[in-house]
Amino acid sequence: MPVISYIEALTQALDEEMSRDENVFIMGEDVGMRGGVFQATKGLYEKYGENRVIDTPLAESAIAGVGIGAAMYGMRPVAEMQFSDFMLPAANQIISEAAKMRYRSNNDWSVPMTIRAPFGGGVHGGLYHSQSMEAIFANVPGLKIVIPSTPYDVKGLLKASIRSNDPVLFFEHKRAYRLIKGEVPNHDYVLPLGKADVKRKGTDVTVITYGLMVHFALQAAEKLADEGISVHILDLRTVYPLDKEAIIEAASKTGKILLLTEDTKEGSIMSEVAAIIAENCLFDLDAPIKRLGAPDAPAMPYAGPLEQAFMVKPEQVENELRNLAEF
Amino acid sequence: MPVISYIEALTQALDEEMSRDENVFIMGEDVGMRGGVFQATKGLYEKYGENRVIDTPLAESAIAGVGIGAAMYGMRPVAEMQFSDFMLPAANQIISEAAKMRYRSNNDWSVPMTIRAPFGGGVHGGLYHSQSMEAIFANVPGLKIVIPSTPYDVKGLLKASIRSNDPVLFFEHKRAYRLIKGEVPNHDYVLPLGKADVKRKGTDVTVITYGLMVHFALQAAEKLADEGISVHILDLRTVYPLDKEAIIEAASKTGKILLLTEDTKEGSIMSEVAAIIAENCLFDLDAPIKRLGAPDAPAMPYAGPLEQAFMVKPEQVENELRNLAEF
Amino acid sequence: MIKDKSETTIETNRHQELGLTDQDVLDIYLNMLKARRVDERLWLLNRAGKIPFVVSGQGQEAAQVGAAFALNRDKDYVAPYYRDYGFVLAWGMTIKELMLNNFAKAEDPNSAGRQMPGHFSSKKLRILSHSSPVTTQNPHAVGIALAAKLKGDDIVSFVTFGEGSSNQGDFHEAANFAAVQKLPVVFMCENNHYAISVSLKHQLACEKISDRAIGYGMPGKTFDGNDPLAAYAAVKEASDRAHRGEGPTLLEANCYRLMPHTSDDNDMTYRTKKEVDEAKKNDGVLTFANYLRAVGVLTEDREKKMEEQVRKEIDEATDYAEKAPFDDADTVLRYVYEEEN
Amino acid sequence: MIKDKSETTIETNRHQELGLTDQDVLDIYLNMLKARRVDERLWLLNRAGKIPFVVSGQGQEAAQVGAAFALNRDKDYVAPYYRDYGFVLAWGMTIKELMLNNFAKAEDPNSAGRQMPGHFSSKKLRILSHSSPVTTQNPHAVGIALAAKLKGDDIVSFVTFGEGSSNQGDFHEAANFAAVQKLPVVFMCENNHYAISVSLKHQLACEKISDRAIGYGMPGKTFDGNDPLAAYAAVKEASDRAHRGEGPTLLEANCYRLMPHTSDDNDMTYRTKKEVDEAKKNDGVLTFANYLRAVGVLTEDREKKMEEQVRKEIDEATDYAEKAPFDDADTVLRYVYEEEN
Ligand SMILES: Cc1ncc(C[n+]2csc(CCOP(=O)(O)OP(=O)(O)O)c2C)c(N)n1
Ligand SMILES: Cc1ncc(C[n+]2csc(CCOP(=O)(O)OP(=O)(O)O)c2C)c(N)n1
Ligand SMILES: [Mg+2]
Ligand SMILES: [Mg+2]
Repeated sequence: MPVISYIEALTQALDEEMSRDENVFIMGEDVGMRGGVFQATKGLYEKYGENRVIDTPLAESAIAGVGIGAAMYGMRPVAEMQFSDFMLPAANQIISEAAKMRYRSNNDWSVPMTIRAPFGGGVHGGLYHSQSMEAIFANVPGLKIVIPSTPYDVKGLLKASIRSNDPVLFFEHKRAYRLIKGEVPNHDYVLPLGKADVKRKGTDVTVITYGLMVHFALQAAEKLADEGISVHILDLRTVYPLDKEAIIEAASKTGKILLLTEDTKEGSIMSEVAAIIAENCLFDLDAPIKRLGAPDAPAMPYAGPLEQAFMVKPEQVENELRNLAEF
Repeated sequence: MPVISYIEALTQALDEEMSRDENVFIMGEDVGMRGGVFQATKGLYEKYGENRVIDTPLAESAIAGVGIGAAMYGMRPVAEMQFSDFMLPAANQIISEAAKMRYRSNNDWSVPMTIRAPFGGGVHGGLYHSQSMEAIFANVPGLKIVIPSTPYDVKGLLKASIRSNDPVLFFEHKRAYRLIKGEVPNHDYVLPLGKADVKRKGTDVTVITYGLMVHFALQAAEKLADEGISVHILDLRTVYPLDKEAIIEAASKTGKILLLTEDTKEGSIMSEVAAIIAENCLFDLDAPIKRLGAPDAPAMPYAGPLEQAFMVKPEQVENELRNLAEF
Repeated sequence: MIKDKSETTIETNRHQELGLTDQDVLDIYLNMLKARRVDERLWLLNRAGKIPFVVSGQGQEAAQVGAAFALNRDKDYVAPYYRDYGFVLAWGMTIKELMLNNFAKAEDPNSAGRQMPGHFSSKKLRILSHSSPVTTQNPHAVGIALAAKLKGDDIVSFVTFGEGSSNQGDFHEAANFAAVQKLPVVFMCENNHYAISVSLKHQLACEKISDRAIGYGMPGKTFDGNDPLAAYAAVKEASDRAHRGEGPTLLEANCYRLMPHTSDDNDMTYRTKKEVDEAKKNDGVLTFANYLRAVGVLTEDREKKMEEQVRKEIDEATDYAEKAPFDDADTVLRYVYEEEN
Repeated sequence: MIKDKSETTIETNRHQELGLTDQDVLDIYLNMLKARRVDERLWLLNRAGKIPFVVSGQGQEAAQVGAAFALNRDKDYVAPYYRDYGFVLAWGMTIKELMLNNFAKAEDPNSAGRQMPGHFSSKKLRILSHSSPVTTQNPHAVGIALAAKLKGDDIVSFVTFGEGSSNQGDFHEAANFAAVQKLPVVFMCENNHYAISVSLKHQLACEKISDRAIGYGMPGKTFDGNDPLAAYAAVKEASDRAHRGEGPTLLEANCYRLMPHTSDDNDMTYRTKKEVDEAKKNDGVLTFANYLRAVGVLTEDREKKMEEQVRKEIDEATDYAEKAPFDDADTVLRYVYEEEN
């Protein structure tokens, strides 16, 4: 199987979906001739033309809102928000409109739209090019929020998102774009939305996480294996609505749980995961449910040492896991 | 002590703060001559004039953004969002700007602004006049989110919010406006932000909640007292950032916990409360942490029976508490 | 029955000039009348405690119905806002459906009682689902036009909104997007001079809403919103431009909101009865009836029949809607996401 | 040193007509030069791997510095955007401070290294804190003006933004709010013809950004953004109106972005070298030097001294900033909320 990068998997999925279904089109800032500021849509403008890869005006609420209208007409827009930080001007369109369209029209209208956005830190992006925005939208029924961790998942989940008949927020970790490589079949496949995935089996401690943090967990697990600690890793993949069964199963399995996110801790996705566990398998627990996240500061600073201080570090993951194992 | 309604306490607090500090002014849609669609600012336009009670254009992002600018100049704007549902166009100004101003300027600038908004259901308001919006903002360091349950708390907390040198989202339960009455001193007092309040002491089961649900809990507790079940009720009052100590104390006290919100359950404030308990006092628990909230549907429908089905009901609270007591 | 002093004025036949037949203008009038009488009934039902809430279109029917007649009612897509009773009636929604909507019953095609009244929606009729946060429909209408362009479908996308709402960011972003892409969109602002209690001069400082058009590079035009023929002419011209691939147009219907904002409002706290009475003199339902009488199209007999027909239809619809069942409580969790049958 | 063929053209003295002394225009030129040379240095530092990121103002200095000189630099409040190096230099920020900003060091007065470079802020200098999401500063500037009006302070609030950003809802809402309240705001759009890779015609379809003014009921004016005197005149006029209580003005500086969007961009993927070279002929730094030479204000000797002075200042500032410490890692949790000492 070819080994490609996270972002290549993305472009491949877009390309395949566009050639498969003429209703799929791309819209966003600089997605056309420039191929996106991260080059996620590279080559697609040349291949599909300016009608299907649309450089929009600099206006996120319009990008989302126009996308909604196009989706209502029967298209499958894939809208890019240049950075997830910049999707807030579109919050009203996403939360009040896209998410509620099917419900409020009693299943008459629907919004088969995917909104892609790079998120996450560790790239020297400062306050507004590093944020995790998923928690803001993770209380909005009608939305699905997908966050892949590997190139394989990127391709399968993006295709599933595009084919979904409901709106999907698809967050891509910008540091993973070129850092993370992996095997990706050339052929067409989809992965189920709403399903978490066991990325490593283990018996002593469970990590539940998503995005880049999956790789931090995998690294830590590798190291701890040498120490005789066996780590179980569940990658949520869809962070809203959550895969409750998988969470309960993974938590019950070891009874010692680390919930890991690079988002600020209070009010993060991991709060809900903790609540699910505490509600459903409390008596299977052998240790308090530990959460590891970023400090509760507004966002990741630009200066190197401050960025470092903000971002969760692989060693922290390792330490927390060791502590739990020894609990 | 005079007994007044929740909304009268609100108007009183606004009036007192405006006469106390000339930097306090009100802005919003229909807050002037109309006195607000709920009459929260009734009489203030006549008393303080159109310069201090400003009818703005219909543009929430401007209301928040202009408020931010005015606050940076040294004013203390109290901005009204007509319904909390309609604050989403202002999400970018609130989250990217107000919340991050102090941090990003290294303490040079600050935003002493209060944003008031009626929230909550049970008033036949349909999808967009019934929502709980607090969870959307409860992952944003730099913001404080205050939700009072009684007229006494309304006055003390609104005054504290207006005097706070940081931005505060102040959510008022619209059904409580006229329904809830209580004793409110005529004199000036403030209540601390960031502090939860024990609304009833008990020994068997703990309810942690806020807003209108405090009253549902109080009602249920009254009934259950007859059955010999003693209910402890913690009113969060500030739902972000949370009062961890008070939560841990209240949870540890009885070991049986009901987390109650009228918001949809997944990703609600109660997720974080559950996570705090599961992280800090797991071994004090005698039962799984139970959450009671609305179904995970986009928002409360308009038709009576559907609204009823969506809204948490006092009997449900009672039943859940009884179940926990018997656990 | 509608009567007015100025009945005897000699009128030129303006509708023939516009290519409208006598039957057309009678249909226009009938729809205006339906809208007005439905609206009046809704207030009565509300005062009688039978429906909890009314949002009213009185004073805006002329612009709404005139606009609907200028569009292709078999093909075009429309995003009417909450006062557009006249528009949706002319567009094919029935009085019965509107009553089901106002009683929030399961059979309501707009939302099966999930949304408040006046939040129109019907895929069958190509009416986009409307929500309460104002102006969100503007980008949707642009998206419809974009999709149609991509698919090569020759349609027009029509959207309405209030003048207060024209101050929302979404108005600006949608208009700009449509103009850049030269999309077949007709934006029609129903300027009724109030946004709840806030009068025009506290909403905006431009002379006309249509002055905003040039900032997007599209034509703008203000017309008499009490005159359905003016609305027809303006929307027809804009729609023709759209079909010719010349892009969007911004129209402004100059109207007046005759009733309080909604049944929850008391408009006498912010405007005078005198002002409202003054505006009533230009009420499009009255003045258009006068016109039709003056040009000999509306006879006393016809008028009487129309009124009777409308009253009967409203009576039956009310009765039906009142008795119709609500949706089951357990549907509260239906259609959050697509369901696999 | 700047030289150009057209040096010998005979010029009328335009700055005296505007009430500017020879010293004023030399100061204007000095600030333009500082901005340009700092900018050039930043690119070198970036290419040398010393700073991770550059956002550049080359091609916009003339408009920026001309504008700053037209305002009251002791009283007015300003919200410059990320390309406004020329503006903030003319406003009182030092080269040293800009270098500290670019090296993201603790002493950086803008944000102590928390924000990316070019996100200006200084309460002392009445520079509002700028963030990355574009156009959010527009309502802030309006809020400053509103507060000043409420307090009876006679100041002007000045804000800049790109032409792409003028398509954001916040532009619209802010402009409308300012106009309704007749606030002393000067909106200056720096139209550099690109929003990253997206050229004007994909951003908007109006002929001029200033065409948007009439839709708010304010005057609009487009001026040559390569000419600091044109900027001075336009901003002065707008500022005078503001002081007279006549409300806001929308200005458009017609410039060109000479460099890639940022150091992360490759502009040759979406525009040609030829186009950029063509634009360079109108570079304000060159053409204004020519003007100053032509009217006899800028002598060869003076120019040389200026260049030397600027180079020295930049060298020292770079050296200082490079060696200055970063803020402590544990400050990451400082100033989320007000701290009690
Ligand atoms: C985003 C948003 N903010 C506030 C409201 C509350 N609201 C409902 S209608 C209305 C006034 C609308 O005025 P206008 O656009 O002129 O339309 P009209 O009602 O006069 O037809 C307001 C403020 C809302 N529905 N949506
Ligand atoms: C809300 C938002 N969306 C997207 C971006 C990413 N972005 C940064 S600058 C820019 C282009 C800005 O263009 P323009 O307003 O013309 O200003 P210029 O950079 O050309 O000076 C974009 C899209 C952003 N910063 N904020
Ligand atoms: Mg109106
Ligand atoms: Mg630009």
